[in-house]
Amino acid sequence: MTEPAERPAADETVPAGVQSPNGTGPVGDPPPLVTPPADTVPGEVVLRLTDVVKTFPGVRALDGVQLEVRAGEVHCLLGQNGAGKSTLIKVLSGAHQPDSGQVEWLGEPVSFGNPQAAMKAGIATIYQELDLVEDLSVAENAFLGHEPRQLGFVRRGYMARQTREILARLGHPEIPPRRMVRSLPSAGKQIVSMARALSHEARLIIMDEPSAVLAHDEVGNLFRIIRELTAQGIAVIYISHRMEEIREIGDRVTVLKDGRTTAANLPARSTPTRDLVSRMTGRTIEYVFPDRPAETPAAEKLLEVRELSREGEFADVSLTVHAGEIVGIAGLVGSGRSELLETIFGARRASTGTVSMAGRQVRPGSVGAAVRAGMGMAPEERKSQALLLGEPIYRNVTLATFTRWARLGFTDAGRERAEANEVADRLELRPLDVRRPVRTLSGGNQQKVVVGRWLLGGTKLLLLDEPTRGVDVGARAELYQVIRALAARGVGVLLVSSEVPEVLGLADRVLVMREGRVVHEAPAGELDEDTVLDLVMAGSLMEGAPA
Amino acid sequence: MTERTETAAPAGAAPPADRPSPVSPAPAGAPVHKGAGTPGNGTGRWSGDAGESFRRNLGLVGVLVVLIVIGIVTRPDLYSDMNWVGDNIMSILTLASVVGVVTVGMTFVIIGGGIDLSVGAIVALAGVWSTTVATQSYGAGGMIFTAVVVAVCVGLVNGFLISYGRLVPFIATLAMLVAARGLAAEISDKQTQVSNNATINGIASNDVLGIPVLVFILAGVVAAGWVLLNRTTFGRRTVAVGGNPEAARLAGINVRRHSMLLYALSGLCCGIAAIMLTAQANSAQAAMANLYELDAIAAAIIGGTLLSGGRGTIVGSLLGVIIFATITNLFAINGLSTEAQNMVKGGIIVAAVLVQQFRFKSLTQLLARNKLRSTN
Amino acid sequence: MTERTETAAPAGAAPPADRPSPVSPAPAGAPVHKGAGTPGNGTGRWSGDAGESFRRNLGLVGVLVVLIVIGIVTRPDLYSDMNWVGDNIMSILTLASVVGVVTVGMTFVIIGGGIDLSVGAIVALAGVWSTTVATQSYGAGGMIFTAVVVAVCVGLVNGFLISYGRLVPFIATLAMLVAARGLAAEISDKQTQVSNNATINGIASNDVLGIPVLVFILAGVVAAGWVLLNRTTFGRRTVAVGGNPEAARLAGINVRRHSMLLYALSGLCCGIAAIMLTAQANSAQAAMANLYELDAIAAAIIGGTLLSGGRGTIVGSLLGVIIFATITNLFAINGLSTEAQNMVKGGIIVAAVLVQQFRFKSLTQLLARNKLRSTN
Amino acid sequence: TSNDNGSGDGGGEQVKAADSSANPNSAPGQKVVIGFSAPAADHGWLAAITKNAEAQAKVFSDVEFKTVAAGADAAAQRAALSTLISQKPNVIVMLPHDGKELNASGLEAMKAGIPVINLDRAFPDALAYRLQIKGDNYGMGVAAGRYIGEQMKAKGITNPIIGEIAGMDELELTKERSAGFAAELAVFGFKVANRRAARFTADTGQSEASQQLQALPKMDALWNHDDDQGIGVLAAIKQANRTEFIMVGGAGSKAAIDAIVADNSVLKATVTYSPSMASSAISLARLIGQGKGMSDLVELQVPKEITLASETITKENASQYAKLGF
Ligand SMILES: Nc1ncnc2c1ncn2[C@@H]1O[C@H](COP(=O)(O)OP(=O)(O)OP(=O)(O)O)[C@@H](O)[C@H]1O
Ligand SMILES: Nc1ncnc2c1ncn2[C@@H]1O[C@H](COP(=O)(O)OP(=O)(O)OP(=O)(O)O)[C@@H](O)[C@H]1O
Ligand SMILES: [Mg+2]
Ligand SMILES: [Mg+2]
Repeated sequence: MTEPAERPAADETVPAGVQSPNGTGPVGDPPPLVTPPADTVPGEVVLRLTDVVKTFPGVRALDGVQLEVRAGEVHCLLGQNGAGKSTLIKVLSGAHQPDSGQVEWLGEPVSFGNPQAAMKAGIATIYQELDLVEDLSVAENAFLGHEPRQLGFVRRGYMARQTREILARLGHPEIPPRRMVRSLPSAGKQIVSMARALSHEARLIIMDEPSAVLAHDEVGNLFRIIRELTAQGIAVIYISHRMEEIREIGDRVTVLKDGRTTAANLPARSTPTRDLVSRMTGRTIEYVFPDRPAETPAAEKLLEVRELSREGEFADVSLTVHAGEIVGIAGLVGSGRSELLETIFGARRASTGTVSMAGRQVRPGSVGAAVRAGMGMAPEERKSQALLLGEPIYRNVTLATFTRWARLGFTDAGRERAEANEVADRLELRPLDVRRPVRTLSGGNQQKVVVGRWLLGGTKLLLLDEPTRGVDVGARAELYQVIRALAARGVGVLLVSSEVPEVLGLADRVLVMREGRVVHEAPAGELDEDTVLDLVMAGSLMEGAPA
Repeated sequence: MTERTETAAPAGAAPPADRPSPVSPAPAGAPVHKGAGTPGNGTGRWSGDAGESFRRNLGLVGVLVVLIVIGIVTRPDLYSDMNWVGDNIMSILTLASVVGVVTVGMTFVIIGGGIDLSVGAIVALAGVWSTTVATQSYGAGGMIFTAVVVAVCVGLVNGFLISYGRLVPFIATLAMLVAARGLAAEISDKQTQVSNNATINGIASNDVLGIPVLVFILAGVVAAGWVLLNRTTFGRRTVAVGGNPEAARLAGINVRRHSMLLYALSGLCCGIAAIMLTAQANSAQAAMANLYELDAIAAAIIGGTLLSGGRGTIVGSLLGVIIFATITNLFAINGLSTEAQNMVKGGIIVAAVLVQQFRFKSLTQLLARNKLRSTN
Repeated sequence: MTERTETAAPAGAAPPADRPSPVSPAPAGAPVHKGAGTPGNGTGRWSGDAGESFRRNLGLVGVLVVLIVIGIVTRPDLYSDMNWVGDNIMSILTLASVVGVVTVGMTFVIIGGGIDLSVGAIVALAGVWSTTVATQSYGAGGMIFTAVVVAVCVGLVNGFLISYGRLVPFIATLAMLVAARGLAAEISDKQTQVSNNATINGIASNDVLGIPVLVFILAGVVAAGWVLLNRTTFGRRTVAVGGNPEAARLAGINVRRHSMLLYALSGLCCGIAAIMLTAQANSAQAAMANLYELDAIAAAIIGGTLLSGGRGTIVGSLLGVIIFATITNLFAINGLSTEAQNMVKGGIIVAAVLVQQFRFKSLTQLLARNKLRSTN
Repeated sequence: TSNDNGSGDGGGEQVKAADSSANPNSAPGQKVVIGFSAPAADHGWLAAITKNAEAQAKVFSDVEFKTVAAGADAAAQRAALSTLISQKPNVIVMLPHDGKELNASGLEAMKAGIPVINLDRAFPDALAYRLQIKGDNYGMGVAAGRYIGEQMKAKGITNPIIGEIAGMDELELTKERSAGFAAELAVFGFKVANRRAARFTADTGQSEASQQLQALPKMDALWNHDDDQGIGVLAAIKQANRTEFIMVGGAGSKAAIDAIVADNSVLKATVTYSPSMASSAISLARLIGQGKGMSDLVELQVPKEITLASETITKENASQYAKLGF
């Protein structure tokens, strides 16, 4: 697969003379970045799965999956949380071995014993969970496992150059290849994951919810790259819960439900959403936002934030949330929204400014005080910030509230399970058994657990940071209903989301943040997507706006 | 470690997917590394809280049985005398009692994401302080009070340095180890201080219903530790703080205060252990309880506590301690030389852990196969 | 170096860039727990590769300077003699040399997500094996060969048990500690075995250009370790294996084999250290290198290596070892009693770490303030 | 101590042969089961204790020797002793980790009717033992102090700089040795200028000595408590090229005696603390078990306390002591 071809790169941003090194042994003169697969005819089937089964003890994650992917196409995988999408791609990438069924790659039956084998065969994967090493540099992460080397020494300069080229191609020439990945925002990390996939000579690139952590403009950039790849005959498997993305970039769609293929090779652009959703869920769900109450009564002020600042993060933010009101914050990734939320919640200490709940100032820098004042927060990163992965679901759901049911310091496990069960029902958690460890849930269901935590007990104000990231269509609608219902009961909600339609659709009032400052505030009804995007996009990920 | 997962999901209770998620921090197929890769990382837990740890502990009991059988086989003469056997069991439990108490505290600290290298030093300091002439003049009550207060205070200092001074637990407690032994040597003037208090000494020499008082104390501490860990908010917080401190913090738990308390709790256990050890030795000395930290940590880990925090059981730790005591006893009754003893001991430790794993592995496979068959 | 180019990069282009990511695993404000919470986690990280560790190491150098100043102040009589000062520096470095070599190996193991409690025992076993009458008859070459081969083999056994036997590193290497010391006692028949080989003994007594050979060896091992960690695929993969084993596995790294090799590497360092220590003591004995594991781990951690893996520097570890040696030297030249020494030592360790942290905190705040001012 | 005495069963030279013509007590008598317990040997002296005991027991056809290794600390030894007691030997010989800590075990055995012989580390309670044989730690310090004092006086040094490398500092015996040393030096009006504590091993002896040599750029005399760690101390002295002082050792190992005889190092003398006491203990245990007395004494029974004198070995008298080197 190493024969260099003469085909010019499809995009001008790709500088000539770059290659994807194969990691072993010294590398010669660099050929073009992605070697077009010489023996692949566009449209030819490169990958075919027949009746693939993968069981985890007690769960059939894959239960007879059929899939057919052609060279040069973007093949979308759709399915609810837990349908088996991630498991499927792990089988493809050699991270899991199927129990039965056949995988045909380039016409040959194959079985990948480990990720290395799949990579060698030309399958590169961007996993759903960021799979980077925080203390390695961008370049080292991109080339992890197949570093260009000479006698065991890493060819650092060469590797940095390669990485810079790939990053440039990805539209992010400003990310320094030698910067520690630890210091990148999550969007930057996603770019590095993509760079890693592109550093291989891949004929199939699998992307598991790559857009979940990307801001709006970044998604556009991602699509540009995908188009460029497919133009070279590379196949892409694309997983996302966002229907509009699938419409925009997808060619064909395969739908999974409960580990089975329920529909294969539907045309991505023309299949009606209702059809897709009903194949995913077995029922029809309107992908809409709940109605706003006709007239917001002049409710009491619940949260009042005055001139809150944190050095280097955000400055002079003032906002109020009334009881029963949903306030959305729109902004680019890195605009300081998460920090703002965490500061309001007491998880960070403000440099100046005050936070009050129901007229009483909340002790700064104390999460406990915030919780006692009636706040609850669903943080952005579920794994590192929210979940006890090894603990059962119910204990995760009741993490913030178990003391309420305790007597004299003794916990009441029965009560906790009952409460958690109720939440699980409301959020359609799958599977429903609340004694399972959270780690065995699919990504979207884990997110439901995080949100569910604050549906218990006397939360008066909910701070939600990207609450629907990785959540499927059905559950998303469900979550919207839950949030709205909470508001109707008088709970105030402060919502951060990178999906502008979500902010506009769900919130009553919208604040737009840029570079740590609120630049605009208006009732949601008075804004449309384009206006918000204009306000928001005054710069790019790493550079910020020209001052 | 995927293999030791979900074995006997209690008869159809849960429809469990019992596998450690491949995206879990201790991933399938990755070597059991960084102390995290505990066996049985998987699951089974939703078959009831204690599912997996129960099976682990069963494995440890199996190891214990094997050790006893070896004892019987190698010294049939001794084991044929039932009186001797009863005595021997008590002697093993007594040997385990002091380290056992320390291990309970250590288990809490480790589950809470920390480590306490200073336990042996705290025992020595508390023991020495409670046997100074001045303290002894206050009688047994004064001695016990002193030991406990000294030990808890040292624990609080540890906790304070770690929680609020933000020192790495390893370094903070290592520094405390050195300092506390130094202070103990200073106080005792490097002498072995004899305890003349009959009540204290009686703790080690008296029986109740044929069971030594020391064993009762161990049982009491273990029971209290079990309740504290499994039935109280304190225990729940401990697991949360150790499992994911950031999540605990964002759920409103005062992580700093809690981890400080954990070290104080470990100190408390050391104080109790100091009295027990002083009673046993009728004396205290700056070098006493040497390397108890290693014994306690090893027992906790063998018992299934994750060195990286967030998981562990009191019963497992107790079994770990008893296994170590039984090994020592086995060597003693066989009159092995210390060198041979050490070589064999290393082997036994490895074997014990491997045996457990093997058990799980094969059982898991068996069950998985059965399940598959019944599903197909 | 290259790393700092980033800081300056988009001059004025990126206003609010310098913020700690809220998703970073050790978030600002969370207590520094489970060995993870490195100070200075906050910021300044934009400055790239070596930025933070560079500043940490600077902090350690500061601590070192303070210790030396204390030495000068307390013993001006000695420090006024420049010959003596030169000698003393060499004496400190020589004192640091053996543990230093062990620490280099330990640093790799810890960065790779493991721990090796058996280093002291391996040094003892290798030392004893290489000084048996039989081995000594093969001369210096035979002795060195024996020490290295024995040590590497023991390391491989450790690695095998951990990687493929899936034992927790703490337990596997603890078992090895016990077993290897037992074997060493068996081999040496508990005697102190005198080394009669002039070449070997000369390693400790000879100088080159006024610098002891032992110091050269330390320098060589440190340099090799630095290159290995920072410039080779082996080193970079070590960081990956320790930092995120699952990611490493998915990137096609053979995580198991790699961690096995790490223990072998640690063994290799122990083999070299065994020869050095044998040369120094003109003898070897089963109890030699006692508790080197604690010294090495403590030095690595003080030097900024994360106990949970994935981060660490060779230079930091070296500085940690030198700080410990300087403390010992300081006590010796002041003739402090052992008790006082221990108490003070605990305090110094805590202070050293706190000083570093303080430095970072204030520096960070300073920088952040300046930046804001220039942006606003 | 050194590996050059590789012949046979090691400590054979410190065993009294069973020569019944010379000593009627050696004639085989009633069978005696002797239980023995000593701490895990991690240095030469302790190793020699165990070996001497074993070797001496072998000499007697009427002795059955049962060792229980006492592990790493007092608690382990206590447990080992309780299993030993339950096996009902006729006599128990033990070298406790610490006499005070194991006093209770001594009492337990005596109560069970088993005579206890305490080797080296005295029980505070007289009821806890039948016989106590020990070396004289304080006396060792005194002997070392006296030798150094006299040498200094002979050299006419009025204000000598004296170093001391002690053994494990947390042990009471170390304290006693240092106390004896300081007391005797005071008689001459001298005092210790720098004291470091090693851990009875050569490598710690080396590192402590190397630091002490740094602290005392000029030195007149050095006492090192233990000849085993002395190997390292001597190595450090050689590595530092220092010769201006005299050194006295402790315990009396073979290597030390050889070095004194060779007279090519700073080591000029060593004060004894001989592990041969273990051989004596076994012989006496047998006599106690058989109810015999010591043949040279008039008493019908073995006495209750025996304290060995600490002697000073120098080049002049080394030949007499060669046999006692371990
Ligand atoms: N332009 C930039 N250059 C470099 N680093 C940046 C830039 N923008 C943001 N960051 C870093 O990324 C971190 C993450 O920002 P964060 O994601 O919290 O902002 P946000 O508004 O909450 O975005 P999100 O939509 O992801 O929630 C910031 O703390 C900052 O350190
Ligand atoms: N390692 C594992 N052990 C046990 N069960 C697992 C494991 N991995 C996945 N599962 C289960 O397999 C099913 C499929 O999970 P998968 O992660 O493939 O879902 P998904 O379609 O990717 O969902 P999402 O959209 O939420 O990411 C789920 O029920 C999940 O709980
Ligand atoms: Mg998924
Ligand atoms: Mg954010």
